[in-house]
Amino acid sequence: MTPPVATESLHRSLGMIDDEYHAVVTILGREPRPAELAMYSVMWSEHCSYKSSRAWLARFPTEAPWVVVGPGENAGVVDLGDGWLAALRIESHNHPSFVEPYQGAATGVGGILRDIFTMGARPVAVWDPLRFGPLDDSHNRYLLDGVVRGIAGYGNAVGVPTLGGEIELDDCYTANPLVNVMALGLLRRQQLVLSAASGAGNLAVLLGASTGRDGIGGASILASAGFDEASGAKRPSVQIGDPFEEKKLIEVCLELYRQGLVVAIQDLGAAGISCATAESAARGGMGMDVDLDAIHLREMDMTAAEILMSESQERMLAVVRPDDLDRVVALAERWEIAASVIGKVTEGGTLRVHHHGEVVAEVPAASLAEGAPRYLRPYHQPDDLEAAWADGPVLPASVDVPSSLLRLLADPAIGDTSPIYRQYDHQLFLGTVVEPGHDGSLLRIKGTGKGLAVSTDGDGARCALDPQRGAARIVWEAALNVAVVGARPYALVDNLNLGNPEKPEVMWQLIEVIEGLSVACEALGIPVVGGNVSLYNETAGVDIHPTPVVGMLGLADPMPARPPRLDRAEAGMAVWLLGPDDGDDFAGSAFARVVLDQRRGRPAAPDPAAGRAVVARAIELAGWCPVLHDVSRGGLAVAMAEIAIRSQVGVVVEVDHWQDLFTESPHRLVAVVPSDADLDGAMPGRRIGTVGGDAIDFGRHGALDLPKATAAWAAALARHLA
Amino acid sequence: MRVVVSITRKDGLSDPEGATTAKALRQLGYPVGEVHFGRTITLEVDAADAAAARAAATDMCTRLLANPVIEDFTVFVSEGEAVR
Amino acid sequence: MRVVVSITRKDGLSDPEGATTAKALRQLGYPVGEVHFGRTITLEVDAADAAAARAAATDMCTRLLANPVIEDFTVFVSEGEAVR
Amino acid sequence: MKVAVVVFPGTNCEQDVVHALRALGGTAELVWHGDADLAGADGVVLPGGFAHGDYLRTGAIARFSPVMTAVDRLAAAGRPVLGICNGFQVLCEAGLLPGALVANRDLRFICRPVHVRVESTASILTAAATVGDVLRLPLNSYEGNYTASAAMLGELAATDRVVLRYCDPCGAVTEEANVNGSLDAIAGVANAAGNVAGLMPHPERASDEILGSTDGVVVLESFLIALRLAAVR
Ligand SMILES: Nc1ncnc2c1ncn2[C@@H]1O[C@H](COP(=O)(O)OP(=O)(O)O)[C@@H](O)[C@H]1O
Ligand SMILES: [Mg+2]
Repeated sequence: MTPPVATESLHRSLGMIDDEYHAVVTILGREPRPAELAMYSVMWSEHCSYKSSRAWLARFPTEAPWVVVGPGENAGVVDLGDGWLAALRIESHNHPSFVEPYQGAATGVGGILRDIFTMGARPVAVWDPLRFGPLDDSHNRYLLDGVVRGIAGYGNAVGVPTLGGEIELDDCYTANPLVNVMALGLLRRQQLVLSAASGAGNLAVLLGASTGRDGIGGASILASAGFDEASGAKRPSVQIGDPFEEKKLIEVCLELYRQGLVVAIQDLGAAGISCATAESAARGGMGMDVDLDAIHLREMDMTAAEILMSESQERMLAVVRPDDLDRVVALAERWEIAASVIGKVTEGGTLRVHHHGEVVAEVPAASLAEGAPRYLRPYHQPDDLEAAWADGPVLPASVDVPSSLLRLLADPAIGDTSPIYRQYDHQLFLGTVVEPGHDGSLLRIKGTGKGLAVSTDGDGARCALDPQRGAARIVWEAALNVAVVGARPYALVDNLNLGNPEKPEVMWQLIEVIEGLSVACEALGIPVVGGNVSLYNETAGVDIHPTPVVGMLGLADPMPARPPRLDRAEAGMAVWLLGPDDGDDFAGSAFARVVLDQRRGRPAAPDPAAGRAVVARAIELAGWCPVLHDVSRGGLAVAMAEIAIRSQVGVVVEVDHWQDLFTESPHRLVAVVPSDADLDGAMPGRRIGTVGGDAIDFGRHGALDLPKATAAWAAALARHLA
Repeated sequence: MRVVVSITRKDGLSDPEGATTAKALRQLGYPVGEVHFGRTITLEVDAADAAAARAAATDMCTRLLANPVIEDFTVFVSEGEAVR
Repeated sequence: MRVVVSITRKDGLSDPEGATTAKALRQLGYPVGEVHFGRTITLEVDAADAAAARAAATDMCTRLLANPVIEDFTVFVSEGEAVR
Repeated sequence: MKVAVVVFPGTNCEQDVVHALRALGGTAELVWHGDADLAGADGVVLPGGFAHGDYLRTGAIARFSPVMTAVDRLAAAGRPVLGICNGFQVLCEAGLLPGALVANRDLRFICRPVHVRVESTASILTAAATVGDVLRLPLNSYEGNYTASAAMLGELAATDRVVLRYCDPCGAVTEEANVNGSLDAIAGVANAAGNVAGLMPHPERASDEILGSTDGVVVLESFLIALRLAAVR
């Protein structure tokens, strides 16, 4: 019996355009079978193939002597010295989280962790940069609440601490929230495992959960399509996370690596079995024979296409030598993890799939994994952009500083974020030295004198005004965030969240963002070791702001014995402001948004020389300063308020102009030091005040009572999460 | 008026709690097949009659008590029969 | 044979889910009094008849499914009536 | 003198407990839940985590693990048995400790430092502390809300078995300080003999200056002292 041939309209319902269908016909030299078409449709989706962005991603600087694995594998890996490596990765789960916030976010955590332990690393921390619409809308609150519960529910139970994140609120995220997740893992050098299948005759063993109709046409297609049509119709494809299964899977995999029992391993994410088999075979230049009947199904009547596309969570595909199979199975049994041999590595590069005794697919593995069309989509700068740049924010002649500061502190994206991070276990593994609630979080590498700092940063509002400068500035901000706990910027991962790339303006944003990130990384001398692109973040034709989000890894060597914290200011200490002169930088600032309600103008470009100098100075000061804090959202006024509130002691600070209090000029740093310390010299800086009293006191610009400031700051987000 | 709402996960979605409990029961020697978890919420509703109570509870389920994306619910009122 | 086990919190012990949900419902304007949360576990039990299934499920509840310190349970089998 | 630290599938604080006990000079080893004996250990710690995913109920499935028979035996022999967080929940489910732990009052996971007041020094949990001491310990749980019947509560009070209560930094037991809504602000209890005890906060996470507090040391030391005492008796 000849297997049925896919009808031509099937490809359209799978989200493939006619040209792509014809490309498949050319590759195969015949019409594809339904299962084959299903595989191409998911593997060639934007989400899996990066077909619109790949050409531009080549721009990123990816090399440094400490890079062990750069972009392209499941996670980037860098060398920390002392035999330790770190694996890092960032991912988005935007669309699934809009459909079902708890499960969408939970499975986002599960997915990113698999990327980490696939490399041989033990996942040690997670971060969650989040973006929603304004919280006076009840649905936005519902989404935020569900997402945070989902991250907590999964992250806590799987036993990986969540060490920080970010929250930004803007109308453009109302129907398209952004849920990004970053994870970090640690491993000994000899434990590094890659995904390239090798050795004809080796076995492909599927480990973990059973396969159901989860996310069919889910992550990959959801993430690759405009959003309005997706939400209603695709609901049955929601995936349910099982952190217990994942926890066992982590332990089994780490033990398999320790005993040297896997040749290669690949997690099953978007596009499930199709992706895992095709990618590991293609990376090893091999083929694979896969038997779908050997797969442990949750629902009996699944078609070959459904099995191949299923995105059931908590599954891994290990390639093992036949002689080791018994030990692999025994180990899996000990941890109550299902293990079944579903295939065999073959010579020749063909991926052959059997189901019910028939060959349902027979395709070149590399054509699935790497053969997707590349699109050089047209791009151009928005016509009205230069006019908008010229039309900067209009500043009033004078402002009421205390009430403006109060409004900023009461903004839910600026005030206290502990209602989020208190729901996350951030202390597991006895590693957390600086917990969330400061700038970068800091964890120690036990048994060494070193620490790792991480900060995740994004700024859609500023990137909307100038994607290139906005993107560059988040890199500099992240660098300073890790520097203030004593860490040197070391490697970056990025998540590019943008709208519909078929619009030339969005393609232009993508290119600009990549340029901005690249230039900043080059100036810092750090590599981009991985990333993720999430396109089609649009609803009813309206795109989100271009929203790159970065995860900066910093290496603290040595780790400060008492790293700076926001809550260590004491009466009598002196306050210094370090960095370039203030200048007026209000385009895209929190002051412009919250107080002036203006979103226009052009943010200043970063200054690499000044940026490097401040970062270096911060690392030095972190060795002994009680408090070091970068000046970011809300400017100097908010930075001082955060120190005063967290330390519960007033501050008295003098500046010339009210603008100096709210400008967000980059590369500036507040240091609180013993009164006799002299920070003059190494770089521009001046003493601006003293710690003491019970107000955030700006002299002739007015003062805000500390209790009043504290109450507004504490309630800012909490009142929306009650 | 007492209303009981029974909430179950939609068919086809995985049920890790059920699966884990099934495994534990089998290990204890019980011959069980599939196991599924659900929730019940018992409410005292201030309503004129059963129909009004049912309507109110249905509304509560849609808005708050159940998650329509992954759950189905059934409302029971003491006098009446189940409706979906 | 299908068995449904309904598990509820013993009277007088704290039921934070119920209390919080009651508060949330009242905030949304629903006239609700007490709200109590319970769980149902639906089991396929391999048993000769309803009585055997009920006995097995009762045993499972006593040993594993319910916590006697804080919970009561009721076993329902499809043909039979509820017993406590 | 050896401590067994039990690992159930889903346990995640086992290494932390071993690390903290060793730092205090203890000898600690991991024991798999499927093992029927405790490898000659003189005492046992059930560490935190999510044994069996905490599915069904926290601690419910774990109590049937083969290792729990050995834990029962050790407890009956008067040896120290300590449950931390999820381990406390397992001991309650196993009937080795009274009461049960249900969802936090606000139905949210709580990760924050809390203060607890030492109410009794009659058990292995706080033998080395002083009544009235206030300890600052990390709390990390969703189901940390202690509950028991009124009769049981009366018995606990009458027999000096409430070991720790949530309090404010000055030691006052207030509604606000009782962050998870526990009955009578109970954070830790013991059995009648005092050799089995459990608490919700994590003493091992407060046993190193660089992590912000060393107030947990007194709890782990009490346990280690009890271990030695039980062996000489
Ligand atoms: N969604 C979140 N999840 C966890 N922690 C968060 C979240 N949002 C903010 N935080 C934490 O709150 C602190 C302040 O965040 P943010 O203001 O974004 O810092 P910064 O301006 O230094 O980048 C950080 O420690 C951060 O990790
Ligand atoms: Mg900062």
